[in-house]
Amino acid sequence: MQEFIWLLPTYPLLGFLALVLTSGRLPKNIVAIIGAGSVGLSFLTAAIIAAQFLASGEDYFVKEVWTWMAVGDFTPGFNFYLDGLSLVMMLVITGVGFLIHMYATGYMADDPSYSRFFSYMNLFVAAMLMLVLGDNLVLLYLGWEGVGLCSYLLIGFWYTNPDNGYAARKAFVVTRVGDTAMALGLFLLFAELGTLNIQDMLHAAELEWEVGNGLAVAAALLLLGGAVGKSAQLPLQTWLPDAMAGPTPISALIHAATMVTAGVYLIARTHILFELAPSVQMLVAWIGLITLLLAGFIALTQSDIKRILAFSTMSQIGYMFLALGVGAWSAGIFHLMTHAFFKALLFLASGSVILSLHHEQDIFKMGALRKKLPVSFFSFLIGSLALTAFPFTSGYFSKDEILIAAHGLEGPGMIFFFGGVLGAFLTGIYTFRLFFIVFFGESKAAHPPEKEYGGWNMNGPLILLMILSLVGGFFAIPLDAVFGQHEEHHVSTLMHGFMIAVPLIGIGISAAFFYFKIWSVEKLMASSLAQTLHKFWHSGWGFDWLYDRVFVFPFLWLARINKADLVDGFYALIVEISRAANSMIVKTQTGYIRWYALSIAAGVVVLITVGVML
Amino acid sequence: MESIPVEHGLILAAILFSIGLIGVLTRRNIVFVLMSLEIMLNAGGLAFIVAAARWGHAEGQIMFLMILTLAAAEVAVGLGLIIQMFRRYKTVDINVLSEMKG
Amino acid sequence: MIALFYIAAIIAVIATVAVILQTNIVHGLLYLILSLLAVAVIFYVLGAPFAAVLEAIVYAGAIMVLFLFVIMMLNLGQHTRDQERKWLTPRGWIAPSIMSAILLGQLVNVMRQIDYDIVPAQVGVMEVSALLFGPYVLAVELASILLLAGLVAAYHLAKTK
Amino acid sequence: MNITLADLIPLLPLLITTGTVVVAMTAIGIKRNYTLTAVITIAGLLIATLSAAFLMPTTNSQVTPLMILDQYSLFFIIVTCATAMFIAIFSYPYLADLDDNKEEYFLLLGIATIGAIVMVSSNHFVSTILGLETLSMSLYGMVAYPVHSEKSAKFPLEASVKYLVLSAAASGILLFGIALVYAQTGTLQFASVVNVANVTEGLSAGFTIAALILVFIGIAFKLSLAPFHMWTPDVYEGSPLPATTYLATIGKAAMFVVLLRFIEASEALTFESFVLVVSLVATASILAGNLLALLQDNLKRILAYSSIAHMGYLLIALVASYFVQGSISVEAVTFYLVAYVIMSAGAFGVASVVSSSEREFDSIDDYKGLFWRSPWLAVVFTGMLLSLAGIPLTVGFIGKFYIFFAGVEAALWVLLAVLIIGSGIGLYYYLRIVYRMLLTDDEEQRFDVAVGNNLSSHAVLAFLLVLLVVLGVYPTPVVSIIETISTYIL
Repeated sequence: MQEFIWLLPTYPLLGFLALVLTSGRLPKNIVAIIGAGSVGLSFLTAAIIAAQFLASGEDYFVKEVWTWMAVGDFTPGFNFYLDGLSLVMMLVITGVGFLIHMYATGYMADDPSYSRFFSYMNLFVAAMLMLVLGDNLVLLYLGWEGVGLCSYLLIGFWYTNPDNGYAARKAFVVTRVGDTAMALGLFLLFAELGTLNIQDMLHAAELEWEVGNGLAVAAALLLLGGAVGKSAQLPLQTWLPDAMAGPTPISALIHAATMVTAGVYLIARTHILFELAPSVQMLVAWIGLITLLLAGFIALTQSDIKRILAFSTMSQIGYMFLALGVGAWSAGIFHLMTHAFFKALLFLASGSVILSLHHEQDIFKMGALRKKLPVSFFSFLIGSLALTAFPFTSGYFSKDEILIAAHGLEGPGMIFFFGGVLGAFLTGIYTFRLFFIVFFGESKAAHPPEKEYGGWNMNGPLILLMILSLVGGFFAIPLDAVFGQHEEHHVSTLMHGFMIAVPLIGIGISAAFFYFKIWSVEKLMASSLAQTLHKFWHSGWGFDWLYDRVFVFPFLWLARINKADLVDGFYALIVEISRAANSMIVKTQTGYIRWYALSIAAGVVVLITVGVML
Repeated sequence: MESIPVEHGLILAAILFSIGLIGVLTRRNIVFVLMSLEIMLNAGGLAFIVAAARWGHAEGQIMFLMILTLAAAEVAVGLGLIIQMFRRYKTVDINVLSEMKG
Repeated sequence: MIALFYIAAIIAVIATVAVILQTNIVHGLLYLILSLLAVAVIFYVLGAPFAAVLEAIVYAGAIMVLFLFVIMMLNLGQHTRDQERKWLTPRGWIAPSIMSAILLGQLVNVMRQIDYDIVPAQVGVMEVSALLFGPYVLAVELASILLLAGLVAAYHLAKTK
Repeated sequence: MNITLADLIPLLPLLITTGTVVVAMTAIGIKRNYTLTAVITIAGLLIATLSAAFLMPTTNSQVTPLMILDQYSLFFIIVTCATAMFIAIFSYPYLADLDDNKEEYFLLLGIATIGAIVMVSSNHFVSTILGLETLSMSLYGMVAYPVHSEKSAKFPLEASVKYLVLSAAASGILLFGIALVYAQTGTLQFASVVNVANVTEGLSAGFTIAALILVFIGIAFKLSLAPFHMWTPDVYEGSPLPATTYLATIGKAAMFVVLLRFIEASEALTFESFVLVVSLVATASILAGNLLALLQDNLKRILAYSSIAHMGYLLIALVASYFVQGSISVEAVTFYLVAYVIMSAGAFGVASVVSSSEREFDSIDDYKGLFWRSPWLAVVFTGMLLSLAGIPLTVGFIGKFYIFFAGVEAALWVLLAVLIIGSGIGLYYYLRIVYRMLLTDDEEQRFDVAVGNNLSSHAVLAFLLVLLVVLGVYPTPVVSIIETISTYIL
């Protein structure tokens, strides 16, 4: 069965083709069967392959399918590579992906572009699987670009609103900055190590480069550029909140559970390289720490339910980066998995809430939904507990491992540890702020819901994800063969107690503000400092503002003045005005053909001068 | 027989070429533009004959013949376009042909 | 003979300058014919009598007559002179002249590096024809295709509908 | 080197195309019949394509000094004739309603193809000039073709005059440059200028470089490389769409083959200052082309500007050919040219299919909501645009990758940086069109998209789309052909 690993991306790809070629002519239930079924088949296959792989006891498995192109000694193939890391990714993508697809069959039921939606989703799953299963850089890059494209298409899915188109382009362009760095990094690796195969390349790197080698540092930095773009980490984080413009299942699948973790996967996959460049690895940890704190502060001030979750995603990926940065590779991937469970759960539950309230996303226009929406309520409860690392939920185990590993690190380990704990504290506050405001208090909804939206196809996945969020922490994932035996870290009981207590204090503070109303937000907001901070955090630390001014505006300005060929347009404009105003002036102006000829002559003069004089 | 430096022949061609270029760049009357283009082509032909003379070849003369052919065809098409232009705009001002831009 | 080269060269340059300076289009054409004839003389001096004859007959003769034909057809005679005067403002000459002068300067600069003399030897009709109908026979055929393209295009474009 | 009977066999595609023109002309002489003329032309071009394909594996001969018919030439003869045939198929419905003589258009198209065939198999300046001018001369006619039609919405006359005047000036520069090269080398054959520059008494490197630059400029104009590009958008916009397609595909590809042969044979890139000049032009073209296209709303102008950039990308591979051992950069140029022809023909083809000589749909707003009105055309168009943008699994990606690879091998880091910047900007305006197609169309139907009325055009689009994807997913067979033929250039 392992031989058939290529079926994994093939099923959703076929689903995509079937849906695209019929272009919306199929009835909705058939579309649902094709769309969700193809991913379901993938999951079944993945599960069987996983079972066999684990039973076989092998460290890895390679399946060669065909050679894509042969350009010189550059011969990438469609070959698949399975080890513990890709196994986890593959199961998360197909498993969580399937649940989200199933949920979407209900969520999108009233959408006229039902078939288009599932075709994009299937394409995304295929590309994502290609990314994690590819054994060479080209396949990885192909998947990487593919998921980027799908993300673009899906963020702009509701294209009738121009804002969504803007958000889609923003996501594409911002991640593109990272992608370019990554492409350069891949080229550097290929040029220096002479192979595209990821494993061969890493072994070659290990042999040829000693720790701290300049090339290793450069390659790791470039790959990190790609990773921060895809995973919405500082400084390329600005696209993720806007990406929430897409339908909620997209946010769950792409912008929470899978695609945004591709950066984490990339770093984990090439961890040998990062070990050769400790300075870059330290940078990863710092990026993670700063992002997780920044995002936490921003989440405190947001009022859009999906944006809060988006910032929390950013923050949680910050934890994963922190884990990678301190060398706790397995912990990072473990957190990736548990995060996929509870963040998918939270997003899908928020989708149910949003639909029940007729597309209302402002949490201050919700309230008192506990009774009306029991499934969503329990989903949120469990998801929020897991997110805040409440003891014995899945998030608890994974975050625990990360913080302990950070604690054990020499040098800045303590900063990482306390920063991470502070992040957990913030997580407790903003998560339960959302929870209390939405589900308790008085109803402020314009159209309070009668009952839960959706049937079994939406609630089933929620329940399954609830279970996964609770028990996910007990899954043992076979990563030791990939990352090597990791050293066990220990912290004192006091420290451990502190780690557990801090998020609980956060929850307590949140409850004091928003449930018991002992303290009042209004009073807090009365001071000008608080207002300034609120405004600043609400705008995402002003990054969008800054980027608009530093990059976007000059670029647009340049484009605008250049639109009409600068001089050409200038002349065109003058002729237009003059023709009506003063025919004499027209006759003193040079015309176009002559202007073009003049440019040719100028070109000749310049090139001859350059060529002869230099 | 005395000799002529190649340099002088080529410089003459270059002078004629430059004059033709000035004509193309300056004149608004499209007939003059076409005539200036002929001057440029003819300068090219002269350069070929000079080069052929430097090598004592006949090949340069063949190239000249081809330039002659080319000039004839170009003039024919060019004058055809001028006739159409005059019919439509009632002018030979090349500046009227500037409706497309951007 | 050498003197003839330089005399013809001077005539060619002066006549050519006169072409682009003319306001009267027919005068311009006549100067152009003069220039072409001077170039034909240069061809002859350089030992290319066949090219010289063709330059006189085809270029100065046939092609220029075509021009004259169109000028007459469009009735571009005296009355366009005022228009031409208006079009030819001194300012319009500055940029093109500077540009062409630099180009010419560069070309003369590199050409002055050549140190080679032409000893004119007659390459007459026989040699040219032998080549034309030998290795270059394809060129003759292709030239006919080129003329066909010109013919079809000119026929379609110039006709009245 | 006189022509013999045996020489006629490799010339078969050329002879067939010429014969087609003669037959079509005779048919017009007997009785004007639009359909018949079109059918004769299309059939003739098809036979020419097939004959070239038939000859390609075995032929490698120099026919008189003028033409080299090796596998490389024949490969591009196939590309040329096939593309010309596709454009003829697009032209037929496009011109059907023109209130003027329509038959001569196909004559011009056939003659232009003769010129292109001569160009791609030329290694001699005489045939280069003749081929180039035959092509240009026919294009002047094709560009201005609807000039008599009062209903013609565009400015064919303006486009044609602009093209003729500037192109003739460029030809003048090219001819002058060739004359100087000839003065240097003493042969009109493409030959190395390097040894001559070093060995021949009294001739200097400065003279050689000036001559080479003039030739390069003459060619750069036809390839619409900056700063000789300004004519391109106007001529593209003013021409009838099939003529634009011809100009953008065959016109560019044939000229680039000549440039490639010339540069390789003359070893011009051994002069550092010449490399500098070419690099400058490449940089200027990529930046100018992409920046100009950025906010443009006219589809033809966008594609015109983007073609400037694409020619700039090609120059990078050309520059690389000097620094890299082996033929990887020639392969890159060849593959990219094929890719460029496919995607340009496809993109312009979509516009041709929905347009007619009376009404052209060349504003990107005309394509608003195309995904909902005609998913088929939208898919083709999206494929072509994504390929032009270089998105993986399209032929454009492999092509750009090839160029990138050649550039990396040659360590042309500055040019590669420009390539990346250019591609990044390019993505924006290509996706802008794609996004436009995804919008809902709130206004009235802009054009009729019924497939039935010109099935053959849609078949061509389908073929191009299949090529685009197949060459993007499994390019190995074509790459191996290109590897073989590229050895003929070096």
